[in-house]
This record gives sequence, C-alpha cells and structure tokens, in this order.
Amino acid sequence: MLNWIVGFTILIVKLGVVLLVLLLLAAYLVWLERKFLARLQIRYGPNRAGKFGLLQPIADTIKMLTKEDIVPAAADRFIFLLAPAVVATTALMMFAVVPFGSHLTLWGRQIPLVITDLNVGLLYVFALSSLGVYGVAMGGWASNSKYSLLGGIRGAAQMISYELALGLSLVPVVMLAGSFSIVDIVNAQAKYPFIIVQPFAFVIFMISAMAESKRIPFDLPEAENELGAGYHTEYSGIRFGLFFLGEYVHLQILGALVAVLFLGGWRGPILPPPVWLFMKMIFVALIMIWVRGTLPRLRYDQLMALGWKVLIPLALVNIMVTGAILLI
Amino acid sequence: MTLYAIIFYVLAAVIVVTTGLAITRRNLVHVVVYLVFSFFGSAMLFYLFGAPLLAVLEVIIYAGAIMILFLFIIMMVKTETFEERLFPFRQWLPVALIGVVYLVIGALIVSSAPGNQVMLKIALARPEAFGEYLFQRHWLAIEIISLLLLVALVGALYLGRKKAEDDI
Amino acid sequence: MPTIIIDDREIEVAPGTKVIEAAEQLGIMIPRFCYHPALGSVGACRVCAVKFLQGPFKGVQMSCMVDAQDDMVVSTTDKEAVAFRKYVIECLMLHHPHDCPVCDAGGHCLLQDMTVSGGHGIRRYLGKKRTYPDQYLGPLIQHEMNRCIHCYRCSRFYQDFGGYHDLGAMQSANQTYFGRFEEGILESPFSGNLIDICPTGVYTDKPSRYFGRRWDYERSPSLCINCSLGCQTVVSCRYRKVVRQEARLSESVNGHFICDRGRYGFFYNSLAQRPRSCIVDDQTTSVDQALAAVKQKLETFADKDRAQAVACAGSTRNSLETLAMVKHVCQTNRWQPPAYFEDAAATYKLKSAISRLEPDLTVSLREIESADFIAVLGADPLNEAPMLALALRQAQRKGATVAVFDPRPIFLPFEFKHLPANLDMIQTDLGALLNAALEPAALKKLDGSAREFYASLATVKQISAARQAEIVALAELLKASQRPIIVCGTEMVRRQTPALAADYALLMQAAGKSVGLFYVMPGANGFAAGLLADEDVSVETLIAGIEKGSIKMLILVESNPLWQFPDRHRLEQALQQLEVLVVMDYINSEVAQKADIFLPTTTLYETGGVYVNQEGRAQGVKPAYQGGIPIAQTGHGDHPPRVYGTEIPGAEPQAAWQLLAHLIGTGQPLTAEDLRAEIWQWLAKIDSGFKALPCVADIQPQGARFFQAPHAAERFLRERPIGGADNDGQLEVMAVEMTFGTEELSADSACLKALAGSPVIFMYSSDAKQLNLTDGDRVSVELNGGAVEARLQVTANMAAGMLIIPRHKDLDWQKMNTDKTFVHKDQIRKLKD
Amino acid sequence: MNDAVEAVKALAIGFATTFKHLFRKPITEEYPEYKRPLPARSRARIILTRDPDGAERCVACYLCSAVCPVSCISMQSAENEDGRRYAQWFRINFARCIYCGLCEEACPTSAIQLTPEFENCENDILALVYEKKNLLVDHQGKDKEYNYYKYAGVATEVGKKGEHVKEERPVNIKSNLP
Repeated sequence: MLNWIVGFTILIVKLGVVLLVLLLLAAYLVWLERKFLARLQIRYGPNRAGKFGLLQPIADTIKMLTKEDIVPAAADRFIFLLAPAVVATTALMMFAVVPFGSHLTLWGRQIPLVITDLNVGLLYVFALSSLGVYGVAMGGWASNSKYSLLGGIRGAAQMISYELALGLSLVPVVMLAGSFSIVDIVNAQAKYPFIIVQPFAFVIFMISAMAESKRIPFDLPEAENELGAGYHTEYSGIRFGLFFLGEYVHLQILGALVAVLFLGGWRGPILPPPVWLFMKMIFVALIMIWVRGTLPRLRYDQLMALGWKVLIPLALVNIMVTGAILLI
Repeated sequence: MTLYAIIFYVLAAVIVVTTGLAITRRNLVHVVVYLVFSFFGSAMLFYLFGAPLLAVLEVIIYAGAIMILFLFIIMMVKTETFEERLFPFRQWLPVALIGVVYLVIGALIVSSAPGNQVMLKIALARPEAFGEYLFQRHWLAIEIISLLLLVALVGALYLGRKKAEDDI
Repeated sequence: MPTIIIDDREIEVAPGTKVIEAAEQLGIMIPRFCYHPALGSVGACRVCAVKFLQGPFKGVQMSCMVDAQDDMVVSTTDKEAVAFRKYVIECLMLHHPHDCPVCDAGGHCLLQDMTVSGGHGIRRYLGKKRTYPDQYLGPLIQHEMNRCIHCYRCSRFYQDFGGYHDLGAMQSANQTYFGRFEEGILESPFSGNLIDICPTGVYTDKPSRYFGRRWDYERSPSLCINCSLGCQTVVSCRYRKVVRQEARLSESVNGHFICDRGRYGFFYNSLAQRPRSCIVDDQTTSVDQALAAVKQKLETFADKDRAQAVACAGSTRNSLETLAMVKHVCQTNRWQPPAYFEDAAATYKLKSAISRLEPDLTVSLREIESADFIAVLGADPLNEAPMLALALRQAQRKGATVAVFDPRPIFLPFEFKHLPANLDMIQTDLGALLNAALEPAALKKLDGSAREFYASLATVKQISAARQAEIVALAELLKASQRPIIVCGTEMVRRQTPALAADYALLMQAAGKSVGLFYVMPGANGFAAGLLADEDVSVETLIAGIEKGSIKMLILVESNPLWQFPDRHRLEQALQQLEVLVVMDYINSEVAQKADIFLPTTTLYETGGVYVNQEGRAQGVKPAYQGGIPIAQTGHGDHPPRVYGTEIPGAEPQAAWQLLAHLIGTGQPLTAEDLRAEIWQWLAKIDSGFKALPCVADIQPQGARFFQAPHAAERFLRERPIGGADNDGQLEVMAVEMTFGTEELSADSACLKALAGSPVIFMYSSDAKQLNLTDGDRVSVELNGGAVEARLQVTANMAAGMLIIPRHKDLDWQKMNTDKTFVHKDQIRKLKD
Repeated sequence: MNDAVEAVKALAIGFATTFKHLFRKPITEEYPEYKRPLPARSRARIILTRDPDGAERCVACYLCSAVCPVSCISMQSAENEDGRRYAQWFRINFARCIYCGLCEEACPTSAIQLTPEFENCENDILALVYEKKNLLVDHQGKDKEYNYYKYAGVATEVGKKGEHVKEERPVNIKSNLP
C-alpha cells in the first residue's frame, strides 16, 4: 500500500511539474513566436510589457481571463462550451508519453523521467491527436456562424488528411526502433539520431506536423483574411485562450516529438537531459516560426494535393525502401 | 472492491449513460459527441483490461476516424434542428422488443456459460504479438482484404477521375 | 368624368380638375411654385411644365393651367419637359442668393428641392445678382426679399384669399418686389400662413428663427386649442421645447391655413416660468407627497355630509379626459357637482346650443365656404374665432352675402353688412329679416309650430326706422339664397339667443332652404364641457357657496377664474375664505400662486388629449414629445449640461386626469391607456351623448363628429324676448374678446404681445358726442368695483348704448358685476393725458 | 524533376531572405517616442475656424450634424446683433466621432475642418465631449481666403445688401422705372 502511495505521489508531482512547464512554455512560446516573427519581418515585436515584452504573455493571460465569455445566442451551448476544452485537454494529454530524460534516482528509488511509458506510446499520440479534431470541428459547428462552420470543416478535413502522412512517416522510425514505445525509440537513438538515416521521414513529419497544428502555411481553418478567425471566430475570453493554449501546446508536443523521434530526444553531451530536450523543442519551434515568417498560406486544393499526392506516396515509398534495407 | 473495480464501474456507467444519451438525442451532432464519449470509455476499459493496443486502436479508428467522418457529413448537411425529445412510440416499440430479446439471450449465456466464475487472465497484448498473430496466422485473409480495398480504391479513383473530366 | 393618362397610368377625375391635380391623385408630384390647391393656378412660375403627347393640346404645356380632358396623354418625364423645367429653375436661380446655410427655409424649401431634383447644381450665369432691401414685417415674420422667385403666392394669399391689402407686389418687371408700402406690422391675423405658403425663404418664422432645421424637429400632428374651432396643426419640437406650429391640411375644419393666434399660441408650453414641481404650503415637494397632502386634507371631508363642502372646477381648456375625470371624481366622492363655466347663463347657453345642433343643420367650418348667405348673430368672427372670418371671406368671394348682427365694432377682411344693435335687439333684427325674406309660397310649407313661430317674429316695421331699408335689402338677398347659414355666438349673447338662432334656422329649413347652423363657443373644449356641465353649477355658484360657508375646499383643475371672472374682488374674497385651495395647472396662473397645494400638470403637447370643437367634432392628439424642461433652460452657461442621465429633468408632471385618478380609491394605479379606456366607459355612462364617441385610437385624423342632437321636442321657443328695454340713458358694459391678448394661453406668447396693442374702450359716436368725448381721449369708467382707465375709441360701427371693453391684460376690467353691468353716463369721466 | 529543383530553389531563396532580415535593424517607428508628421489633410481632431477678418465662420446651419453618420455633432443656432447667424453652443462628442470627414465636406462656410492632431484620448469619456470653446481656433485652417458672408447676400457687418461680391445695388422699390 505504502509503495502504491509513494508511486502515486511521484506520478502527481511529475504531472504537476510537466503541466506547469507546458503551460508556462506555451505562454512564452507565444512571446517567442511574436518576437522572432517580428525580427523576421524587420519589426520589434512586443516590447512594452516588461523588458523585451517579457511580461506580455502574463498581460495577455490576465486580459483573456477578465474578458467576457460570450456565448452567441444561436450557438449550441453545450458543444460550444465543450469544444475549446477538448482542444486543450487532448493537446496536454499527449505529453504523457514523451520522455524527458532516462531516470532519476531519489532515496534509492528509480524514477523514470517520463510520465508513463506506454508500449503503444506513438499510437497514443495519434489517438489523442485524432480526438483533437473534434474540438475544431465542434467549435466551428456549434458557433452557428458560416465562417466558423467553414473553418471547422476545413480544420477537420485537413487534420484527418495529414494524420495519415504523419503516421506513415513514422513507420520507418518504428521499424528502426522495433517498438511503439517512445522510450524505446529514444533508446534506439543512443548512437545516432534518426534524422541522419531518415531525412525524408523527418521532412514529411515536419510538414505534416505543421499542418496538423494548423500553422502557417497550413492555417486554412482560421485564415484571418477569408474566414475572420475560422472556427474560433465566435469565441472570446478564456475559451478563446483555451484554443490558443491547445495550439501552442500542440506546437510543443510536435517539437518534442521531432526531438524525440529524429533528434535523439534528451540525449546530448554535458547539459542535463531535460535541458537538451528543451533546447531541441525550441529549435524545432523556431524553425516552424521561420517557416511561418517565410511562406504564404496554401490554397485549399494545394493543401489537399500536397497531403494526398505528395506526402503520402513519399511516405509509402520511404516505408518500402526502409523495409527493403532492413530486410537486407 | 479494489481501485480497479471502482474505475471499472465508473467507466461502465459512463459508457452506458453516454450510449443511452446517444440513442435518445435527436440532435445528430450531440449524438456523435456522446458516441465519442462512449468509445473513449470503451477504450479506457480495454486499457484497464491490459490491452493498450486495442484501446488506442479503438480511439484512432472508431472515435478518431469513423465518427469524425460522421460528424463531417452531419455538419455539411443542413438537418432540421429537433427539440431534445424522445422518438415516438411506434419507433420505440421494435427497438424495445429487440432489446428484450437481447437481454434474455444475454442473461441465458451469462448464466449458462461455464467460465463465468473464473477470472480472466490479463492478456497483455503487445503490438508485436498482435502483429505476429495477424500476419502469420491470417495472412491470406489480410491480403484478400487488402486486395479488395485496393480494387475499391482504384475504382473510386477511376470514378472520381471520370467525373472530373466530365466537369471539364 | 374625363379620363386622362399620365405617365402611362390612367385616372378618372372630376370635370375641371387640372392636370397637376390629377397627377397628384396618382401620386405623381409635378414640380410647382405658384400653384397651390387653396389659391388655384396662375401659370406664373412655368415649372410645372409637362409634355402633352396626345389629345387636344400637344407639346410642352403648364399642367396647372390645363383642365384634364378625355384622350389626354401626358408625360411628366419626357425629355423635353424635363429640360424645360431645368432651364426654368436655372433662370429662377439667377438672382437667388447663396444663403441656404443661413436661411430658415433650408431643409424644407420647395425651391431647394426643385433645384436639386431638377439637376441644376452649378451656377453658369456670371453676371451680378439683383438685390432688394428687406422690411420689418412685425414680430412674426422675417422678410428676406433676395430669395424671391416671384411666384406671387404671397400676394395672392394675402390679398385675394385673406382680404388684407397692406402687402403686395410693387415695382415692375425684373424688379418686382413683395412687401408693404412702408415697413410695419402686417395687419392680417393670418400673416403666418405666408411662411407656409412661400416656396422659398422670403418669409420665415421669426419666433423660431434659427432654432433648428426641419429634419431635426420631432414633428407630429396636433391641434390648436386657442379657440373653439379646433384647427389642425403640425407641431415641431426640439430639445424638449415646442418650437413651431404650422397649419395641417384639414378638409373639414381649417383647410390649408390657421390664424396667427393658433400658430403662435403654444409658447405657454415651454415658458421658463411654467411650474414644474408640486408646492405644498410654499414648500416644493414630490408629486406623491403633494397627492398625499391633498388626500390628507380630503380626509376631513370624508363623511357623507362633509363631502359636500368640497368643490371642483374645470375649464374649457381641459381635455375631454380631464373634463370627464373632474366630473367622475366629483360624483364618486359625492362632492359638489363640478363647474366648468363662469356663470350659469354660459352653461345654459351652451347646453341649449348643443342640444340644437341637429345633424342636418350642423355645418363644419369648411362648409361655410359653400354658403350663399350668412347671418352672423352675436359673434365677432375675427376676434373670437379668427379662422371663421377667413371661411366667411371665402364664402363672400364666391358671392355670398355676410350680415353681422352684433353690437361690437366688427371688422372683417371683406365687404359685409354690419347691423349693430344692442344684445336684445340683434335677434329681433334677424327675426325681422327672416320675416321679410320668407315669401308667401314658402310660408305655405310651414306647419303648426313653425307658422306660430313665424307669426311671433317682429316685422320690419317694428324695428327702428333707420334699419328698415337695410333689412329689406338683405331680405331680398336672403330670399334668393339657397344655402343660408346662421353663425351664432354663445358668449356675449343673451340666454335665449343660441336657441333662437336654431329656431331661425329651423324656420328657414321649414321654408325649404338648405340651412346651416354654426355656433361659436367659448374655449377649446366648450362643447364637451357644456355636455358634461350641470345646468345650475358655475364658478359663480361655487363662489356663492363659499360665501355662505358651505364650500370649504376648492380644487381648480387647469382652471383660472381670476382670468375670466368679471368680479375679481368678490372672487378673491371667496378664495381667501376657503380652508383649502388646490390648483392643478400647467401655466403659472394667478390662482396657482394663491394655492395651498399646487400640482403641475402636462400640456396637450406632452400627453395629448381629445378636444371637441364647436360643431361636436372630437379630435384626438398624440403626445408631440416626452415633456420635461427645455434643454435651453436646464443649460449650463452657453451649452446644455454635461451630464448623462436616463431621466428627463422636469418630466414629473402628470396629466390632470392622471392626478385626479389618485383622488378616487380605485386600488391599483392604472396605466395611461387603461385609465383612458376607463374614462371612455365613464363618459358613456355620464352622458348618453358620448356613447357614439370613438375610442382615442379610433379617432381619424379629420376627427369624428360624434354628437348628434336628437330632433329636440323643444323646437321653436315659445317665450321670445322681442325688442330691448330702454336702458334709461345707461350704457351696458360688455367685456369682449380680441384676436390677440385676451385668450389665456396665447396671452403667454411674447411675440403676440406686440400685436395685442394697448387697452382701449369702444363707444358709439353719438354717445361720445353727448358726453363731449372724442376719439383718443383717456377716460375713466366707474364700474361696480372701481374705476377703469383706458383710451377711448369712438366708432360709428357699433351699437348705441353700449360700452365695449376688450379684456386686455393691462386693463383691470374685472370690476364688473357678475350679472349685467350698466354705467350711468356721469360715471364716465375724461382724464387729462 | 526540374520543377522540384526550381521549387526547392525558390523556397531556399525565401527562407534566406527572411533569415537575412533577422540581422537588419527593425524599421518600426515607435510611436510615443517618435511622432511622424502627418499630411495637412489627415482626418483627426475637428476644429472650428475663423474668417480672415477674425469672426467665427460657423453659421450653425446644422448641415454637419445632419450629415454626421454617428450623430456626434449638436449645436444651437442664434443670431447676433449684426445679423450674423452663429452657434450659441456647438458640441462634438469625440467619443462617438469616427473621423469620416463628412462634416467638413458638408460645411458650406469652411468652418468645420479636420486636423492632423489625432492624440485626443481621455480616461473620462465626458472629457471627450468638446464644447465650442474647445473647438474654436484662431486661424483659418486649410482654407485661408474664404469668407462666406461676402457671397451669401445677407446683410451683416461684412456688407449690406448689394455690397457683396457680384451684387447689384438694391432695387428702389418706390420707383416705377425699370
């Protein structure tokens, strides 16, 4: 029983720490994105709240918390209120299987630096990511606004399309590691990161990940200049904030996944493992911001063509090639 | 009662309630949402029984793919918005009859099955074991189904293509 | 009935209809400046040009000059006609100044509309503009002659329609000028209509000068309550102030015009000294507190016997709602019956007049214009009901003879026969006229009572010799008349005169003429008050009651006896004797200042109301604005206050009838609509005459003549005073009404004060000769209550043996008897200047 | 294959461009520290200007308040001793104003004008309600020459009847000569 309680406490502490870091990081990712994007566009970015605008995320949070939470009269109230929660929760839950170190020894007890090591960890990520689609689709539908509905439909279609490419691009990685467990995958990269042997998978995964998290150039569901703000047009206050939280947590997850699956995860010299993971995540995020600062939004048919006609065949070919090499 | 038992009953209750709600609601989007909850609950049950792969597959395939397609269709089609009320009696009657039949058969099976007193041993279905089982024992069936799907895919592509040319 | 096609639409019109009118009936507005439905067409402005495509005429013609005929096909949008109109407008605009921004007509200027819609936007003419000097035309009208487009509407209205000649066209050709020969106040009391009628800004409204633009005004249909005719108006409000009143077209009452008393009689509504808060024993309180104070005082008189010590008086300026409520409160609380009139005779005269308004006799104001012989009995149209004079003028223009039987120095803006005699003799004179006018053939048609009545009429020989020739001459005209109308006053005349006037009308009807009967009544709601009044109750009886000590508490509802009651001293004494005096009013009247408890009420413009004019036409008015103190008065330095608020300052007052409703224990306070509905039910119970009265919402814009006097049993009076008693060298004093200055509400209008002139006393020339007095002398007349001083005006145009005192505000005329007043000749003294 | 190379090349150029921007000095003008001079016809704070001879131009004709799409202008017109129409009070609620400039366009006397001065924010919303004394300035604004009363044809101290631009002497109404 005691053992069980200690284990439970450790789990809760891990959860707490991870959640806290995730949320803080999400807030500061916004700051980072605005700042970095501004520099890419020869601007300053936020520089009024605190030094270098460092207090901007806090100001934003306070603003969103204190703003009125409006539910449109014609909206489907139940689903309207549920949708942002779905987006945020599914995003947060995904991090459960990402390892941020090998293990810690405290008072003679080995504590693995991962919340849970699922033997189907990768599939778990996909499962939650596919549930995240509901938040977008339902939010768009429940708002009872044509812009929102269009945004919601676009979002759902885009996310299920790119999920395939996302999944297929990872099959070679799983084949190399021989496991769905992310901990095992990281362990399999002890010698060299998979990006070296799987550059195609890396590129396909990066592109699909950006599409999956609805980032420019794949931000059709919220396309400001055509749909207002797409599926979250009608949202305000903290519910709007939850959508954004979900989006930025997603960004971190994808950063973490890229780091874990292709860049060797927490592995690295000198610095402690979580710091390495953090640095790699930030690096991936910066690349994504760079993409955002460079590329224009795709057209809808281009988006679909890219997904179905380029990425999926490429991923399939990659699987076959990898399989062939492995067999040989 | 162990913690697992409590979790089991809670999950079971959630599944029963959400499924019940799903079949009684008339707002189709709500139905889908309740059904997704139900599937999610079933997935958790599978996980509880030690079948994480099954759990994940349940979520990915049923909740993540099939239901989202349903939702997609429902959202695209403008349906009448119904009041939240039960279906009329004449629709209920056959359902209730079939339900009663199920109930009786279920009760008979449970009462007459020989293994109902024996605890099931926890089947830790690892993905490798699952894959080996599938592709070594049933490879022929899998290949036939794959072929079938391929034919269907090609057919669909052909139909789509023809249509597109007509449009031009 | 000619059928004409205008712009591809066919319409059948009455013969003689002009094409421009036919188009209007189709809803097609053909531009016009000189054409006006009341003034007819002259074809001067050339802007109503249309193209005649088929029919007797072809090509571009003036639509106001062509009668609609069969087979005519007209296009108002033909290129040629449109171009023609465009050039006409451009020519009219050659000399028009560039002053729309500082012109009060801007925004409702016909010329502006036509210029813009005609497509003339850029000035091409580079020459110099002709200019004119402007004239001072009195306190009502601002003159700006530069803007004139020479449509002649003003001179046609002023001279042809109105009958005054001090304004008209001068100079010639390109320099034609419209104005007076010399600057000065316009003589016509209808001059305000020049403002409405001018298609541009030559004549603009002076009292509302620059106050606002038409588009900023809250405009709503309203009613004039400055005399008994009930002319229809449009009232404009802005910034919580009634700014302007204009004539509203009414086919049955006033036509297109109203008089200046009505047009400018609204200023009482927005005066700074208008009382806005309740006063209890010189303390300002809230409405609830004041009502509580009234109720507390009433508790003393709660039991059955004491209740008779409470009396209530309304007045003829009450709305029908208030009149009914006064009566209802008195009945429910078992108080004294309410008084509405000064003396019992007035009540009697009105009641008898109302009971004689049989449906086939009663005529509306507009129907007077169709008469061919009009006998005015004991009425001074221009002074008592100015629009009546304008209607008489129209009848006269069409060839009618107007004969006035009245002791006063009557002036009417047209040629008429005045037969001045004292109040007893005028009816005898009219009787003699009838006697002489009925031919033997007609006499045969008379039945029993009519024949008897005819026999009792004075013959021409019985009246004074000097008059005989005139009567005989008139009798010839009356003999030929098909549609004679008798207009009878009810204010100055003797008790029996109104009934006698009806008898005369009946006699002529019996003799086969299509007769009309038209009464002039005191106050805007005299008719309804007369219907509701108890026969023996008047302000005078209330005073008598106070003097006896039987009345201890008096509630005056929008009533100010101090204004009208002839014996002021007696009234003041009586008011002092009262234990409690409660006054509800919207003007700061003298009696309001004496009140123990004062409650402010709302005006017609704030709560609306129903008024019944002298022919029994009920006309309803909706509120024109929300009420409250004008923004200019709540102002803050030179701008409105800088505060936000949801309440309207000074909007606490309620309508008198709403206040009165608190004095009966009806339990739940009712909303205004519910209370109104309830009042309508009470009205039907109080007097059967109201049963046909439509609900407020159902009263049509033209009003509803609901009252139909039954063919009374008491037709043809048996007792008839014939001739007048000799007054033994005494002069009968008569206090009379004038157009401006004697009516209570319009007396508060600053702009009309200048028109009221200075106080005068009228005396017949031979009487003056006897007393060695000449025109312009200052005289002192010793009345019952003291001396009255004023300038004497000697005229041959009035009855001998009379002394006529206009009830001028500056003249303390209220020193008369309550009954008839006589002065000996030695009571009139000449004063040194 | 050529297309793919082209595409990659194009992408590379794009990414290189944005990457180079990272090292450039930002071109942002930081507002409160640096205020860019605005063109004279920018539409911001409204003023009431004066004639070249110093009198108020506004004749309170109500046209600006009529044309104002948000009804933020109100005034009261009056007449002064020399016959000029003027605004007794004139009020613009800048909390409502959308700076569309229609009032300026409607003004027949060039009185109401918009200026480039845009910094009129207040914490108290009532402070945004400007009275005439806040609006009236001592210059002619953008229109230096125009004096409405020289053309209007009404008698004021600017000129009696017939003394204005392009006017004949007043007609002698007591004469019969053409």
